[in-house]
Amino acid sequence: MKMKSLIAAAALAALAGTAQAEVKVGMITTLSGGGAGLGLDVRDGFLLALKQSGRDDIEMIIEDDQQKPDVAVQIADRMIQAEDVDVLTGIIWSNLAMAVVPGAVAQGKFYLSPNAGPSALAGKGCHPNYFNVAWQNDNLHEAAGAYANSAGYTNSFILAPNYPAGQDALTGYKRFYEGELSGELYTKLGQTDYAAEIAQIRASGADSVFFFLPGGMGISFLKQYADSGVDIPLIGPAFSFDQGILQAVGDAALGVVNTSQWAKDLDNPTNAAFVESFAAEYGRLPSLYASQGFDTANLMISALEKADVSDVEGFRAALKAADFASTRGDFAFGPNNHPIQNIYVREVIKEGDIYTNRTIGVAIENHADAYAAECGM
Amino acid sequence: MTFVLLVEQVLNGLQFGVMLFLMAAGLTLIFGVMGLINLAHGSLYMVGAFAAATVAGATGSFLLALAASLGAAALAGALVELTVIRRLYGRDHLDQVLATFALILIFSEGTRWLFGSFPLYLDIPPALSGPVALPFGIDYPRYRLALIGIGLAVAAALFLLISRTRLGIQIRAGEEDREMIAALGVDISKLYTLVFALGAALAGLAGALIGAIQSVQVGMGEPVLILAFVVIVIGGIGSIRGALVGAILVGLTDTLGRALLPVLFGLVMEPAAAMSAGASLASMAIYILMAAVLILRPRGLFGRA
Amino acid sequence: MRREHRLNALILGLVLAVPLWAWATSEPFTITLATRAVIFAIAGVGLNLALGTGGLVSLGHAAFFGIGGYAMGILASHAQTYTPLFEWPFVLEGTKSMPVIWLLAVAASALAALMIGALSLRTSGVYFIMITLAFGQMFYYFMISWPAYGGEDGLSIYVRNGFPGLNTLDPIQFFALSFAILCAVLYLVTRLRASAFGLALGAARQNEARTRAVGIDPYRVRLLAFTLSGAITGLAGALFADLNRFVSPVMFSWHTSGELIVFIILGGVGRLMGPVLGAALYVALEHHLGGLSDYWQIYFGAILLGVVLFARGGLIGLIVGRETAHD
Amino acid sequence: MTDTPVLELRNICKRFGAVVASNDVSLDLRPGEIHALIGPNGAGKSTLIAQIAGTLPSDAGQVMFEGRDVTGLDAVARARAGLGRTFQISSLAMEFTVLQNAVLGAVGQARTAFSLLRPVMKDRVLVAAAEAALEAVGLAEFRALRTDELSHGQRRQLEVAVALTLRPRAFLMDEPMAGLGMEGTAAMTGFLDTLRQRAPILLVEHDMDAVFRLADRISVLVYGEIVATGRPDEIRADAAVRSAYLGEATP
Repeated sequence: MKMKSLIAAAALAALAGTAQAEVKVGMITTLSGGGAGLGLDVRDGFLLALKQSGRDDIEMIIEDDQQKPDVAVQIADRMIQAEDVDVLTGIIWSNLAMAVVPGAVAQGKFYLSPNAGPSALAGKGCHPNYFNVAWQNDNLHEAAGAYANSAGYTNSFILAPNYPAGQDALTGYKRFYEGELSGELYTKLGQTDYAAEIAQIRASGADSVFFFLPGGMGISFLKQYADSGVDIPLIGPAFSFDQGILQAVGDAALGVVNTSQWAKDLDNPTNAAFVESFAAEYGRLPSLYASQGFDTANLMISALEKADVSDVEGFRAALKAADFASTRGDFAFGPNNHPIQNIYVREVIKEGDIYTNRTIGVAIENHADAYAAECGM
Repeated sequence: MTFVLLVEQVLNGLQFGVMLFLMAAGLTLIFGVMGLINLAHGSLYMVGAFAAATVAGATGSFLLALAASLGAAALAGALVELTVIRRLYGRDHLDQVLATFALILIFSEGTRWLFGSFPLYLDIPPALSGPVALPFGIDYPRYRLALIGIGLAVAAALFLLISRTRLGIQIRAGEEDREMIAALGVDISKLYTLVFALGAALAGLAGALIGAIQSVQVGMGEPVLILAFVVIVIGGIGSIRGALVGAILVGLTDTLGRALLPVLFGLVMEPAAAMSAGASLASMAIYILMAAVLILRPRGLFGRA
Repeated sequence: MRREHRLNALILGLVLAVPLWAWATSEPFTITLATRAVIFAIAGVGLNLALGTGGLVSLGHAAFFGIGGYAMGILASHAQTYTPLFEWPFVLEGTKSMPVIWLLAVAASALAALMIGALSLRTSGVYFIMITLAFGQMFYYFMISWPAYGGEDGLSIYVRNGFPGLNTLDPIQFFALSFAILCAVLYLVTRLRASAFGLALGAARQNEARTRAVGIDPYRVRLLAFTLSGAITGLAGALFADLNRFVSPVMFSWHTSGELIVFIILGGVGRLMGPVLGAALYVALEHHLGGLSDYWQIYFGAILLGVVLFARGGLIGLIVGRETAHD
Repeated sequence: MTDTPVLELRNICKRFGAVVASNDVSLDLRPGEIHALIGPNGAGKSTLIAQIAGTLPSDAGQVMFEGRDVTGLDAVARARAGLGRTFQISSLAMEFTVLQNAVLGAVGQARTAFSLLRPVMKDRVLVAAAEAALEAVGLAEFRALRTDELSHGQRRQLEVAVALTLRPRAFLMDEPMAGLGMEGTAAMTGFLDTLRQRAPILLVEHDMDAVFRLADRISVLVYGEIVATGRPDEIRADAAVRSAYLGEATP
């Protein structure tokens, strides 16, 4: 309902304002089913930034992709063919991004990614109209590998689901990690019971465990790991320690170290204002995804300030300049339009009754991705 | 792979199987007595988990949470039986598949509407948390041992219920001959509601017990539902004994497949490829098991011809 | 019977008229939606041959839909990168030509259906439903973890494949192509149903003992029906992949199998045009309900439930009444 | 030549757990004859028919058909070999028309079940064969009716018509008169009387008037065993039969 009213407000505002220079933004994101939490956060972060900008010439069209690639493609087709949007954004999942982005940018639209960053779109498949405002998929895993080195770990056990993002995660970790591997495991996608894997970890003699298990998989793994009595330290990317799911993990996550390009307590004025206004607007703490949605909208607004969206060259250059105040502090685009940014190390803590993260250091400064060289742009 | 690790994995498989049995028992009971395929059984599992998480959050008591899961799932089951399911008896399986598929959509999105899109919190009670030392130097989570115990106790209670009580006699009569028990003066529609609620309660209990070590979220019931179907098909639909054997077989196949297949592949392939290929085959293992059982015994291990 | 004929003509006319009207009024997306409905209809007509005519409730037809899709994806991706699929025992190059892709999609899905059917048809009833589901899941997990063709990410084909003499990128031309295939498939299925094979298949569904007693082996009849059914669904999968210019393992998921069954039941089991009406309604509902609320699936579930409970024989059954015998 | 049996059972046995359904049964069916199989309820008549038709495998013994051992063949193969059966409880495709059921038999006989594209109901040869069979049993005027709209007796007639379309070399008929009524029974009796010229009939029947009018030979089955075989007058006179069977159902 909130979505409806916000869109209505945006539409009304658009009608009231000058009909000139109106920008149409199509947001394709996951709003139903088990993965809806991520899409809701991206959407809410994005809409918050629009509201704060005070601009009344941006029309939002928001659609639910049900986390199905064919539905996402269908929505993209409609937004491009029937609604004639200028900018597309919103997709959460890599496989949906792979389905939508190449076709959208080939048809001359801009795509701003608030979450997914598959390697294919960072390397050979890069495109001048495709901007990733979150991270390349490997980034947080690479940072975890770098952190493991600095923490003195020399014998890691690593595991991830058996699908491309999981394979990329382990590759990313290994790219920066310099120690030995005591074990490497692929689990089933959607698996909920990790007793067998935890038993193997216990028997492996590792000094650290790196895992990438997004969504419910991570919750299950963390709870079962904590209960197993195995006390080898865990490292993971921020996805399993996000504000939305930490409350469901509870004590099991306390003290676990994770890597993220954003944290609630990052010390910059934009972030402080964002965290406060998000909580005030929606009654919950913002997540990583909300910050990405917020940054994506602000990037777009900063470019609109400089150039009309119909001026393709100008708008593209304005986006590339990334001249906006990011919640993450310094933010710039590399040659393949993917972020160059710090990746931080966070630790899970309890603030009152709420589980959240505290920044404890920087894993890699001004980190770019490994695929930029393959991009022939 | 050491002996200790193997024993631990067998225990893990057993525990997984016993939990699957709780799901499968209700499913097979409902099929055996009413001839109904209930795809929405996974939704009742989810209802149990959500009820338990809510009550545990409000009261802090795990026992109350379990009671709530039984009650809520039984209530939801009875409600669904009275409004929808009873119109499906005697329909062909196709209608049942579709109607209960529709129920999944309604349950899932309804739960998301009530509880939001984020997973809920449900934890192991303090008394059962942490590992316990077993012989051979095995450290094994206390809660998982308790799960094995609870599951086997429920199985025993179910066998007693079916073989020793009046309700059990009616259930068995219902499996044999539907007209017959109506002729015997049993209120058949009440019996059906009762059996459905019982199956739902078992699923709800499984949801709460499993929810404590997994993620309580919308859609959590579907993977389990498919596994439960695999179980009852392997065991022979309608047979409680078959469900128990099938559940343990599936639990062991899945767990040991995940643990052993990558190692086995590692003997003949390079490690990275072995890992990936082993994991792929492991994720298909139970379906291969099911296909193999059905090809050899088209009505499952304990199915009636 | 006559009423059903008229209704069938009306349904087909509407499926043709809506995109033509959209074309005239420059609404390309409506054409895309209609194309989606037509392709789902082809898949549904394929499944209906097994499910409706033959009584074989397959919850694993997503396997054939997916195989058809991947036949397109694999061939086109190899053509895109100018690498052959394999070089031994003969060189097989990728291709961007729809007719060639269709041929291979049909052949591959027919072969898979033959093998799955040969094993699954040893069982019946609920066991058949479940073993077909199991085979579907095997393919699903295999495709997710097989890295060669993108795994869970799937495969993107940047430009739609070509058909001699047509510009397939033009929505209305691609629609016309899909519609022509739907008509061809409907014609084929009509002929099959009226043939001696169709009679034997219907007899095997209604009374297996009778079929045996006249010297017809129900197993072989069903196996052929299942194979043809899988082949048609595979062809639809190849078209679906071309519509989206994308394939992913979601095509193999059991939800896809469920949706195919939904088309059939919405329209009417065993009715020639049942899946066509069902698929058109499904796409329309999905499109319009999605705009109503975040929780639109609740309404969709309620509508489905209503059709199953109160419109036995699906919507066509509701309109024309009980299926009458026909010579 | 005429004495060579068309169908011969040699020491057929079948048990279900402790129950012996057929015990060392041997009998034969000769060209041109009607051989009736009678016995009290539960004697194992239908089990024996199922064993002959191939729907139920035998534990021991042999089934010979036209001098060939068909014991290892299933029901489909035995039907193709020329055994035409009718079922005790009508077993028809209920959603089909009467004519379609008959055409199904003709398709089985012509072995064209894998003809995929030719409209079967426009195939003159098959339809003519089917219509001739319907004509023979007196159902021609009901050809366009849905089978589930037929009366019980008409379904029995259709059973026989479908068997006719198979052009079998031996008939196995399980109670074709059941539920036919007086007139129907008379008509069916007259029809079977002429049918034996086309192929011999192994007839299971409860209607003793019909049995004793039609049968050339009668075998009496009690508790899965043949207690007597002979001409009707021999059976009428047989002491064992009287005590075991005819005491409760006097002809």
